[in-house]
Order: sequence, then structure tokens, then C-alpha cells
Amino acid sequence: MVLRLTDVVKTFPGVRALDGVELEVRAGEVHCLLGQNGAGKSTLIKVLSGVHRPDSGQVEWLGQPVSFANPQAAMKAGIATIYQELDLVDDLSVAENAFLGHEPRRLGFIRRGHTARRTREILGRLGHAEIPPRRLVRALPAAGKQIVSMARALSHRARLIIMDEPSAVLAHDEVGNLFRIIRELTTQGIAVIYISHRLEEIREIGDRVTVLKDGRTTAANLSARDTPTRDLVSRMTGRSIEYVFPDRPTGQPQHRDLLQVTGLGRAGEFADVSLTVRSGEIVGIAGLVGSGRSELLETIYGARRAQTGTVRMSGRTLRPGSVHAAVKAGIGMAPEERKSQALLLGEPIYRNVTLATFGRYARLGFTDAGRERAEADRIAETLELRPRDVRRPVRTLSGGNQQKVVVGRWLLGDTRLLLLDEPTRGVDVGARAELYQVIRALAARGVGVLLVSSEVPEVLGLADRVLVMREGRIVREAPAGELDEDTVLDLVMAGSLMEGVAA
Amino acid sequence: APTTTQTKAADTGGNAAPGKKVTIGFSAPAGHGWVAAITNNAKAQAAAYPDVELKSVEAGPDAAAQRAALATLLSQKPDVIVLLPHDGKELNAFGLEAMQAGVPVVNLDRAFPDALAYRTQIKGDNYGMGVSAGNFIAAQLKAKGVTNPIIGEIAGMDELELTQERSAGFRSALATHGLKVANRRAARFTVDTGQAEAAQLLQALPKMDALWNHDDDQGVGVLAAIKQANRSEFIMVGGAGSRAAIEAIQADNTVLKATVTYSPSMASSAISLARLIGQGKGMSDLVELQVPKEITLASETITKENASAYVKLGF
Amino acid sequence: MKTAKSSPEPRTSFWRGDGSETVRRNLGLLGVLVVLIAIGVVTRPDLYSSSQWVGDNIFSILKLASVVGVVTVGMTFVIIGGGIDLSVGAIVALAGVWSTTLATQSFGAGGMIFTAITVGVGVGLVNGLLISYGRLVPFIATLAMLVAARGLAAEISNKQTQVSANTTINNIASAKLLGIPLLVYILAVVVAAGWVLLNRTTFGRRTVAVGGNPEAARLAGINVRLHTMLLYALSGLCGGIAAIMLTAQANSAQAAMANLYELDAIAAAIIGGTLLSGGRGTIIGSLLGVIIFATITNLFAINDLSAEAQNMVKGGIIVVAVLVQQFRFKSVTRFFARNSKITTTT
Amino acid sequence: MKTAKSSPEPRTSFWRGDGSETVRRNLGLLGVLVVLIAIGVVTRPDLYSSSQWVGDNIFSILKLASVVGVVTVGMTFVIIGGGIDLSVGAIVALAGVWSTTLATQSFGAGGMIFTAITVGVGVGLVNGLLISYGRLVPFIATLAMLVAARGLAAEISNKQTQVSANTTINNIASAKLLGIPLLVYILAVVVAAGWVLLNRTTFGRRTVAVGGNPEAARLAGINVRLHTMLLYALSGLCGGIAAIMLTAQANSAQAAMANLYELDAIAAAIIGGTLLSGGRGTIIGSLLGVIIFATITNLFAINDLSAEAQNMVKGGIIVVAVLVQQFRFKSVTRFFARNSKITTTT
Ligand SMILES: Nc1ncnc2c1ncn2[C@@H]1O[C@H](COP(=O)(O)OP(=O)(O)OP(=O)(O)O)[C@@H](O)[C@H]1O
Ligand SMILES: Nc1ncnc2c1ncn2[C@@H]1O[C@H](COP(=O)(O)OP(=O)(O)OP(=O)(O)O)[C@@H](O)[C@H]1O
Ligand SMILES: [Mg+2]
Ligand SMILES: [Mg+2]
Repeated sequence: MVLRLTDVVKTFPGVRALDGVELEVRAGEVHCLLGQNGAGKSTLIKVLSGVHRPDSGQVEWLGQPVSFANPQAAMKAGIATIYQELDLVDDLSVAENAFLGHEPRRLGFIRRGHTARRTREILGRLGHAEIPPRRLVRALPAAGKQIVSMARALSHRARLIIMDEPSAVLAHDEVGNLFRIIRELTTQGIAVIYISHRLEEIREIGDRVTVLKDGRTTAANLSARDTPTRDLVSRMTGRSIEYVFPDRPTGQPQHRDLLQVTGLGRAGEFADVSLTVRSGEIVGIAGLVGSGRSELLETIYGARRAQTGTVRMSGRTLRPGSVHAAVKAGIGMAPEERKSQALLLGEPIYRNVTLATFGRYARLGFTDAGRERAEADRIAETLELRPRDVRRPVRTLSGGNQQKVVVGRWLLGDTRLLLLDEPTRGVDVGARAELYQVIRALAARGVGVLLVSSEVPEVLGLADRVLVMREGRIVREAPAGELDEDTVLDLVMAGSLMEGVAA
Repeated sequence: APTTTQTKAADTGGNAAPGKKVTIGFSAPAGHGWVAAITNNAKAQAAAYPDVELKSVEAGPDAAAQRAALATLLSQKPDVIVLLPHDGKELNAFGLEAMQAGVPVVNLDRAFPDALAYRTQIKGDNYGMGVSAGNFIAAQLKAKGVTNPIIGEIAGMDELELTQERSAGFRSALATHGLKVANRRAARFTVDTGQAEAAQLLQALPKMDALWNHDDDQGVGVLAAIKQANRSEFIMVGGAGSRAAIEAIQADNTVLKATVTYSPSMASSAISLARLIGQGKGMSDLVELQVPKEITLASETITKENASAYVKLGF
Repeated sequence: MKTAKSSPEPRTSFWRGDGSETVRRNLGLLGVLVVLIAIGVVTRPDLYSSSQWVGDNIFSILKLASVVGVVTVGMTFVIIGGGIDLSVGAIVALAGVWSTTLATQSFGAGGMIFTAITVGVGVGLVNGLLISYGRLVPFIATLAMLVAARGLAAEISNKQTQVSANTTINNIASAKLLGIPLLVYILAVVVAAGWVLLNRTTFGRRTVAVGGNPEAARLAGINVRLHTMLLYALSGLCGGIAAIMLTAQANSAQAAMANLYELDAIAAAIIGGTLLSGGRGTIIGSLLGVIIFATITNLFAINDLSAEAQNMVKGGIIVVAVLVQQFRFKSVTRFFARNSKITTTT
Repeated sequence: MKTAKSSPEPRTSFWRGDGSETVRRNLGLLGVLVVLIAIGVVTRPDLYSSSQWVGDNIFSILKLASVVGVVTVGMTFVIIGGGIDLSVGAIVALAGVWSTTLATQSFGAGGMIFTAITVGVGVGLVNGLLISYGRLVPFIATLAMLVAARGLAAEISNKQTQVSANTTINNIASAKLLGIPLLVYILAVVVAAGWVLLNRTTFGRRTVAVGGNPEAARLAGINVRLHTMLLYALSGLCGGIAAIMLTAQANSAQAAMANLYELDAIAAAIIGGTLLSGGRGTIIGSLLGVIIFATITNLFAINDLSAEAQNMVKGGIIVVAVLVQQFRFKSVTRFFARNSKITTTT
């Protein structure tokens, strides 16, 4: 037993985030934490890593009761953490980020060669020897940043490594890499606390599971491999949810073309992309991280200026590089990075939900706060937002609930085409099912949906038609029914066999 | 324009005749009101001499900038330099440097502490200004028979030594009559700060007998504040001698009854002196063959009685 | 026992989100104001014993605050919108000088007001263009404008003080309505309009969004560049209004007037709780900030404090004012935190 | 053919961006500098024809830049670290005044230098304490310090200009080594030390972290508060050094000296590419910014532009300088973009 928590309580003004948590972690095991959005997982690990101090309860580390005054103390004691929100410094290099706070140094001077060498070593272990240690982190894609976060955790000589939803921004092959590392760590006797909303991952890598609900431990030390899914879900949510996709509507799809993209390209990102979305249709895009899907969506939306090609909505060409024009034409987009691209963290939930629509509820330029709150309440209800009070600042929400706010924004108003970039990232099982229902219902009302997701089953299960992207090009297009997970993964990974099929 | 009335190329005597060509370097801080008049006067005076070429550099916002500007001026090797420093003590080192390089320096208004740093110095009498204002006020109040009078003072930029000198003169003149300043606010030589400080002063002194304002340019604001407060129970004395102030004194329809001069015409005189120095001549009305080392202008008191004589000297 | 645990919920809910922190901050500022006035009463009981004088003094403070107050309203918008406007003082000076040229004065009061406002908005638009479409950093763009506008003002006025001969304009400073100075009404109207604009209109919502997270605002379909430009125009408009007010007070205008008003306005806004990094701020806080500064000046004036003592004390008061604000806030949360802990352990 | 299409172009473009943008920005600034000098040559060929004069002029520019340059190095650290220091000018004044009191001067040059540096660091530490531990917004804390420190300086000097009688100190301004003024050496040493500190030490790298992502810095175990405090102390140290340099140049010190140096320093840092919001900036950029401002001043001096024209032109130059920088940057990226497009589409 390296770690034991008893009756840990942590309150924020107005919220009891942890309400008597029990947790036991053994050396060399992968201990999974499971719970709905807002259950208190991130808060729990922040208590462990010295970011928050518990109001009451006991933390025992290596048999000693401890209380970490700050993150440094926890690190000294041998607890390293990969936080849910990326915690990197954009203008420092990869190596500097990896060793931030405990730089190898001599008389205050950084030993740059030494640091770079050790970073290269760690990156090599992580399967990413190609990332140059002296590159600025700012220049890395989100997935690359996640690798650096992991490198930082590995740069400590830790006895326990905590990972808060590390796979959320990783693609399939990266997750495999991650699991290889985790196994390597556990064989050295290092314990890992692993948080994820993807049950398959927990089954694959986890040893034991602790389930949190509303800040309380509802089940401890379950077997990760053998506990039935229904059991886990009902302990998380208090009810049983079928993790299924809503049925596709039978009958002919409508043939009215809503979105027509022809020959769209941006140097270094993607090239010669043509696609259509019909009204009422859900089109999914599968691909690896870095294959250019987000850029494609942002270009369609006008957030990036297309260098070649055109985007047409209902036959009318949109002005390139103008989000305003796209929004006017009825396009909405839930972007990939919620914090930097979508949220006003200090503003209340309802103002974030209505950020794209408040103008519509306004009369003569005067806003209608009552109406906005009502609409936001409705969204909060549908997406199981917690806490439900829409006047709280978004900053205080858990990661998954923030994501719900971002997606919820575009469920309002009369959007005709919805661009969703990783809409379920970090969203728990229950809310995910609700979200699928909502997206389906929108499609049934004639809204076209273009969906990007790194989870292949999600794309296959939700979309009517699937596009597969690799290195900035569309390499396959087919109805979802004609594809299965293995085919898509093969396409995505670019077996040279498939090269000829690409068109 | 004020520049023409304040300049005067000597029209009699031997000094007026064009002599050796003299290049005069000139530097003064930029600004409005009195400081602006200094530069204008200097330029106009130089233009009136056919044998004078004026090379001027703006002084920039502070002493450090002026030092850098003067360095470029000195490297152009003028015959004489006339300068109104931001602060005499801060530019003393430059004066020494120039004099050592063989370029005579005419210090305008803000004295160098070091006598080796200048050839000639012409300045107004700041302390004397305060004394004149104090004496005038004391005399007026005595004539009115006011006992225990309440006296206000609106100073200029407080960080300038000249402001300190003016206030010191004012205080000591009042002290000789057993009077003292009840409230002193410092404005910044601008109309809006004059107005704001005066408004607060009037608030602090619900009843007042006399007020001295150091600078007639900021005085426009001070008078506006007085008007807005509907106050007229006191007399006011100005400073420097702007045309507007002198005209107001002449018209005698405001509280402003007098102003004590500190005339920017000294800049014109400085140019004339520099020319004579450059030509190796003395002042023709004096017996001496050279220009004297120090000239301090007297501060006169302009009242309704003598205003007409001064009005054309107002800036 | 279990039920006792969840008891603090309803009570704390009162303090939840939704601007109550702002209210508390502003209450803190009000407290500071009350203390300043109390110091005035204690140090000059002779003056404060006359109710006539007290009324006059309040108006004198408000009149002193009025010009900077109007400028601060515009500045608050710009800062909330993620920018900064270092040129406001220069705008006031340029607008004031331009509206008091002899040519302009010949058009009468209407012409002067029109000129001041046009100049203010025009300069603001140029700022906005440089920042929005020229992509200059606001600090640099408005600093350049500061320098340039003061230079132009000096050029126009030929460095002279331009006296306003227009009695209508000059009367703005002395006129009263129902015993209250006109300048105070102008301040009140500008503040009220600013409050409504910030809190009740789509323009205000966009301002908060643009300053809080420009990328999010852009992706939500807000025209960030246009909005940014409008913010600087708004600040320019406030500068134009302030120019008229200041010209009226001084009966004149000159290129050096309104010197460093930008600093006063920024300081007032920040004391009032506006985040320098954008996305948060209140008009009422800014107003309180301005009034606090004016009250300090007044306090020094009635006590005949010398400038240097004044400056030292002023620095101290600023620090204490902000600390008081924070203290209130913290002590309240601490109180509640303690409270909820007690209920848990018993 | 098809395989040629999927050449690793997109991949590699990913990893671009390793500070070369900074280098490009600085090249842009150098370009601006060259243009400014060229204008000088064209407008005053008579002066520029004397090589003696040209050498003198370069040193006169560098001497003008030296004091603000030293202050800017400290300011750059503070801004990169996410703060701002409005009190540097006041620190220079206070340190200068304190070190030229008669009592201090009696301890000789060593005593004066020691006093200036102690006062600078001390005031900086107070700033840091107020900001780190008193949790005051940096803008307000250092503004309060500005006011208070100038007040104190006025009090100490009794508003007089205090002449330095110490020839060792005074000689700092005139002494030359190998034909190069001592002041230029001091600037060079401070800049070099700043560069090393920022780029080669943990302190510097942590400064970037504290300013760029304070939360990440905290999570990485950096003592953000302590670090922030040290940044202000560093700025104070630079202020102390600058005070000695300025005192030497003026042979005296007074409470009003170094007026608005904070604005000059901030502007230079920002022109040099430092982000006002923190987390990014370079010492070399700041130095170039300072030198550009000094060169502009010099250009005006040798051409005898009137102050008002000077100001208008200055505003324009600032805007153009920044635009040029951006233009260069953009055109280069566009060039690369075009290039890579060609390889993709062929
Ligand atoms: N700083 C804070 N202030 C107020 N409330 C907070 C704060 N941080 C977290 N909370 C609240 O605490 C609760 C638990 O949040 P936490 O982030 O631990 O959830 P989580 O289990 O990690 O959820 P997710 O799966 O969405 O990441 C939530 O209700 C959240 O709103
Ligand atoms: N040239 C580049 N320089 C820097 N970053 C880049 C470059 N090209 C792409 N990126 C970044 O790489 C990241 C991932 O690339 P991209 O968005 O193309 O992948 P994706 O298929 O959308 O994957 P994801 O599932 O992560 O969204 C993006 O955040 C993008 O900003
Ligand atoms: Mg979480
Ligand atoms: Mg993406």
C-alpha cells in the first residue's frame, strides 16, 4: 500500500467537491478512477499533488500521514502528476518544459546539453524521439504537448504517477504507446492512478477501479477487468445507461446539398479537400491527430483563410476567412480546445452557453438575461450539467462539464450546419449518450452535422457517412455501414497497401 | 504678435552695424506660454540680425535628452551657445564641456552653479518676483486695513527650483509684514491644472483676502475657477506678465489687480549678448569692452496705473 | 448529521458567482470613500460644520472628478475589451484645442461641441484602425497617437493658450440645475449610459467576450476587429466630451492640458476592479475609483498638505484602499469556509 | 507520384517555430534602425561626411540610450514575468537623490553607489512584497510606489537639485576606455548579464514560465510569489544602477529626474517584441527598441525639427517601425507558405 486516503473532504465556495473519499493504491498497480463529470476526480488528484489542501480527512503516503503544502512538496515525496488541463509554458522549449522546476543546473546555470540529452532519452522511451528537445512547445500540436506533459512526469523519480485523462487528446496509436509506458512503469513498482472516461481503456490497462460519485467513494478496489460494465456505470451514475448510439433513421436521406466544399487547401495543413454535407446528414471524419481535421473544420468555418478552393452553403459561396459570414450562413462550430478557443472562464455558464446567440434574444440591442438563462437552463438539463446553477462562473466547472457548455452553445439557435470537433472529449458515459441523442435529434430536424472525432467507434456509430483523412488528404469516403473499425484504423495509419484506393 | 514687440535689433550706436558673422547655437525646452515665448523671441531676435545664424535644437522632454541634443549642437561648432537648461545644475557639466571646448555659453534664466560653466548669464529674478508679489499684497491689505488676512498661493511646477525660489521670496516678503500663506497649491503651468488647483484652494479657503498665482498662463484657468466659484472678495496677483493678464489688469473687471514680471524678452537679450560675445564687442551703453558676466533682470510690478506701458511687452 | 453536512449550501449560494464579488469590491471602495471623508471631517471640523460648505465641497469633488470620470468610462470599455488607450489625454487636448481655434469658435457653441466630438471619435477611429486592421499592439499604437496628437495640438495652437470666448461653453462649468452643477449631470449621464451599454446591451456583452477570450469571441461569430475599433472610437468619444468639459472649466484650451489623464483613468479603472488583461470590469467601480482620487486631492487641499507629503500619503492610501477591498473579500470567504468546516466536523 | 504527394511536408511544418520568429523581428528592428540612420545621412550629409563626427554621434546616441537601456533590461524581466513596473523612473530619482545627499556623499563614490543600489533594490523589494504577498495588482502597486517614491525624493532633497561633488562619480559620464565611453560599457555589461540571466539560467527560464503560465509554473513547483518578488527587486537593481549613471551625467540629482522613464522602458520593450501580457520577450529586442528611440531623438536634434513636428513624426515612425517589423515577418512566412504549397501540389 503506497497511498491511502480516508474520509477526505474538500469544499469550494458553494460546492462540496470531495465529500469523504476513500482510496487505496498499491505499489506497481494501475489504479483507475471512474466517475461522472464533476464527480471530483480532478479535485482528488489535486489534493494528492499538493495543489489543494483537504479540509479534513487523512492522506497516508508510504505509511506516513502527510499534508502537502504545495506541488513541490508532493513532487519531493515522489508523486508526479499529469494534469487534465495542459500545464505547459508555450515559450519554453520542450526540454525546459520537461524539467521545469527541477532543471539540471550548475550555479544557477541550466546545463543545456545535459537537459537536452535526458529529454531526448525520455522522449525516446515515449516513442517520440523525433520531437526536438530545443523546439518551442508553442510550435507543437496538442498531441505533442501531451507527450511533453508525460515527459515531465517521467523526468521525476516518482513512486506514483497520476494521469488525469491523458488519452483525451491522444489518437489511437498514441494510446498504445502510453499503455506501453505505463506497463514499463508498473513493472518497476511505480504505481499509477489513471483517469479516463473510456471504459475500454480501463479494461485494457487497469488493475483495480475506484468509483466516485458526487465526491464520495461508491465502490473501491473493484477488478478493472472483470467488473461488468453495467455495474460500473450504475455505481457512477446511480442508474444504468446503455452505451449505445441512437438508431439511424430509416428511409431515403434527403438529397438537398447543404455544404459543398471543393478543392479546399491550406499549405502544410491539408490539400484538395472536397466534400458535401446534406441537410439532415451526419458526416464523420476519422483520422489521426495531426491529419488536418481541425484545420479543415476551422477553414470551412472561416476561422482560417482558405488558400485554394471554395466553401458553399446552400449553393452560395462563403467569403473566405470570415467567421462572421459563416455564422450568418447558419454554420456553427464547437472547436477543439475548449479553454483557449471557446470559453470565457470568468463569465457565468449561461453567458457562455448563449455566447453565439445572445444577439438573437436581444431587442434593439438590449440583451434579455431572463431568456438567456432559460435557454441555458434547458441545455444544462439536456446535457446533465452539474452543478446545474447556470449563474456560476465556468471556471469552477469540471473539465467534462466545460466541454458540455461548449457543445451546448451550438445546440441553441437555428444553426443549419454544425461543425463538431471532438465533441465528447472528456465527457462521461452518461452525458455522452445524451449528447448522441441530441445530435441525432438535430439531424432529424434537418441540421447537417460534420463531426470530427478521434474515437473511431464514435464516428462509425454516429455518422451516416464517413471520410477518412490522412496527412491532409481525404483517402476514403464511404457510408458508415460499409466500414468497420479495423479498416478505418488501417486507412488512418497509412498502410501503403491502401495507397491506391485513395482518391 | 508678441515676438515682434519683444525683439529689438539695436538701431543706434556702433553695435547695430553688421559685423563678423556669428553662428549661435540655441536650445530651450519646448512648451507653451512663457517657454514658447522664449524660443519665439530668440528666433525673431536672431532673424533681425543679418550677421547672425541661429542653429537651434529642441531640448527634448528632460535634462538627459537636452544633454544629448546639446552634444550634437556642440559637435557642429557654433561660435556661441545660448541655452535655457531644463535645470541649471543638471546641465552644469555641459556648460563646462562647452567652455573648455572654447565655445562661450550664455546661460538663459537657469543658473549653472559653477562659474566656469558659462561666459554670461542672464536671468530673471525668481526670488524677487515672490518678494514683489508679497510686498504688493501686504501693501494692499494694509491699505484696506485687513487684520489677520488669509492669503493663498498657487505655485507652478513644484519640482522646479525656480518655483521654490518664488515661493521662498513670497514667504519672506510676507513674513516681514507679519503675514503668512494659509494654503499653497502647486499647479503645472497649464490652464487646466491652474483651474483644478484654484477650485480646490477656493474650497479650502471659504474666505480669502489675497492670492498670488505664479504664472499668468495657468492664471487663465485660475481666473476661470474664481469666476465659477462666484468669488470676488479678494485681490489676486499674477506672475510673468502675459498680455492677457496685463489687459485684464488694465480693464480692472476681475480680481486680478497686478502681476509681477518675469519677461521672456530675456531670450532676445541673450541672443544680442551672444552676438556681441561672438564679435568680441562690449555693450555700447557701458564703458566695459566686454559683455558682463551676470545680468539679472528686475521683477517689476504691473498694476492698473502702469499697465499701458507694459502691455506691448506681454507675451 | 449527514443533513447538517449539506447545510451551508443555501447560505453560500448567496455569494455564488454572478457578480456578487464585484458588489463586495465596490462596497469596499465605498468604505474607503467613507473613511476618507471621515478623515476630512476630523481634520477640518471648522469647515465641515457649515452645511453650505459641505454641499459645495461635495460638488467641488464631483466637478473635479467629472472630466477624468468621463474619460475613465471610455477607458473602462477599452480595457475590458482587452486593450488600452494611452492617447486619451492627448485626445482631450487635441479636441479642446481644435474646438477653440478662432475659426471653430466662429461657429458658436454647437460648432465647438461638434468639432470636439468629431475630433475625439476620429482620433479614436484611427487608433482602432491601427490596432484592429494594422495589428499594432494597443500600447504602442496609442502611445504613438499620444505623441502625435499632442504634437498636432501644439501645431494647431501654435503653442499658445487658446481662450474660449464662447459664454455658452464657459457656462457649462458654472451652470447649475436644481442646485446641482451641470458638469455633475454630464458625468452622471455618461456613467449611466456606460453602465447600460456594458450590462444591458449586446455591445457590452461583446466587449466582455472580446476582452475575455478574443479567439472564443471570434469563433462565436463576433466581429472582433470591428468591435475593437468601435471600442477605441467610444473612448475617443468620451475624450471629446471631456474636452468640452475641460475647456469650459478652464475657459481655454492648450496642447499640454489633460496631461497624464490616461494614467489617472487607467488607475481609477483598475482600482475599481477592472482587469488590466481584459474581460472583467465595472463602470461603477471605475466611477468610485475616480471619486476616491478626487476626494484624496480635496482632502489634501483642505488640509494644506504640501505636494511631497501629499504624494507619499497618496501612494499609501492607494495601497491601503486596494488592501481593504481584498481584506473584505477574503475575510468573508474565510468566514464561510470556517463555518462549513465546523459543520462537517461536529 | 502519389507517394510524392504525401511527402512529409505537413509533418515538418508542424515542428517549425523555434524562436526564429524572434530573430526575424529583431532583424526587422535592425532594418528600421538602418533606415533611420540613412535618413540622418541623407538629411545632413555635411555632418555625416566627418568620420570623427559620426563616431561621436554614435556614442552620443548610445550614451542617451544607456540609462533608459539599463532600466529597460529590468523592465523586460518584469514584463516577461507577467508584471509591470511603473515605478522605475521614481526609483531612479529616489536612488539618485538619496545617493547625492551631503551625508551620503561624505562616504565617497563607493558609498554613493552602494546607497543607490541599496535604495533601488529595497524599493523593488517593497514593490515585490506588495504584489506577491499583498496580492496588489502590479499596475496599482507600482503606481502607488511611483507617487510615494517621488514624494520621498522631493522630501529628502527638499525639492532642490542636489549637486554631486564627487569627481569619481561625475567622471563615469565622461570617462572613456579605448575610445569608448564608460557608460556604453555599463550598458553592454547590463545587457549581456540580462541576456545570460534570461536565456541561460533557471531564473530566466522560470521567469518565462511565471509570466507565460503562472498556474503551470506553480504546478511545476516554482515558488511563483518569491520569484515575482525577485523580479521587482531586479528591476529596482537596474533602477539603482541607472540612478548612478544619470547622476554622473547630470553631475546632480533631483526628485523630478528620470521622469516617465517607465513609459520609455515599457515602450522600448514592447517595440522589441516583449508581450505586455507576459511570457515572451527578448533582451536584444528591448535594447534595439531603446536604441531606435534614441536614434529618433538624435535625428530630430541634428535636423532641428520643432518639438511639435518632432512629436507628430515620432508617432508616425513608431507606427511604421512596428508595421515594418510585421511586414517582414508576414512576407517571410508567406514566402515559406508559397514554397511549401508548390511542393505539395506538384
Ligand atoms: N476552483 C473551484 N471552485 C469551485 N468549484 C470547483 C472548483 N474546482 C472544481 N469545482 C467543482 O468541484 C466538483 C468536482 O470537480 P472535478 O474537476 O474534480 O470533477 P471531475 O471528476 O474531474 O470531472 P471531469 O470528469 O469532468 O473532469 C465540480 O462540481 C466542480 O464544479
Ligand atoms: N505548421 C504547424 N505549426 C504548428 N502547429 C501546427 C501546424 N500544423 C498543425 N499544427 C497543430 O497541430 C495540431 C493538430 O493538428 P490537426 O489539427 O491538423 O490534427 P487533427 O487531425 O485535427 O487532430 P486532433 O484530433 O488533435 O484535432 C493542431 O492544434 C494544429 O494547430
Ligand atoms: Mg477532471
Ligand atoms: Mg484537431
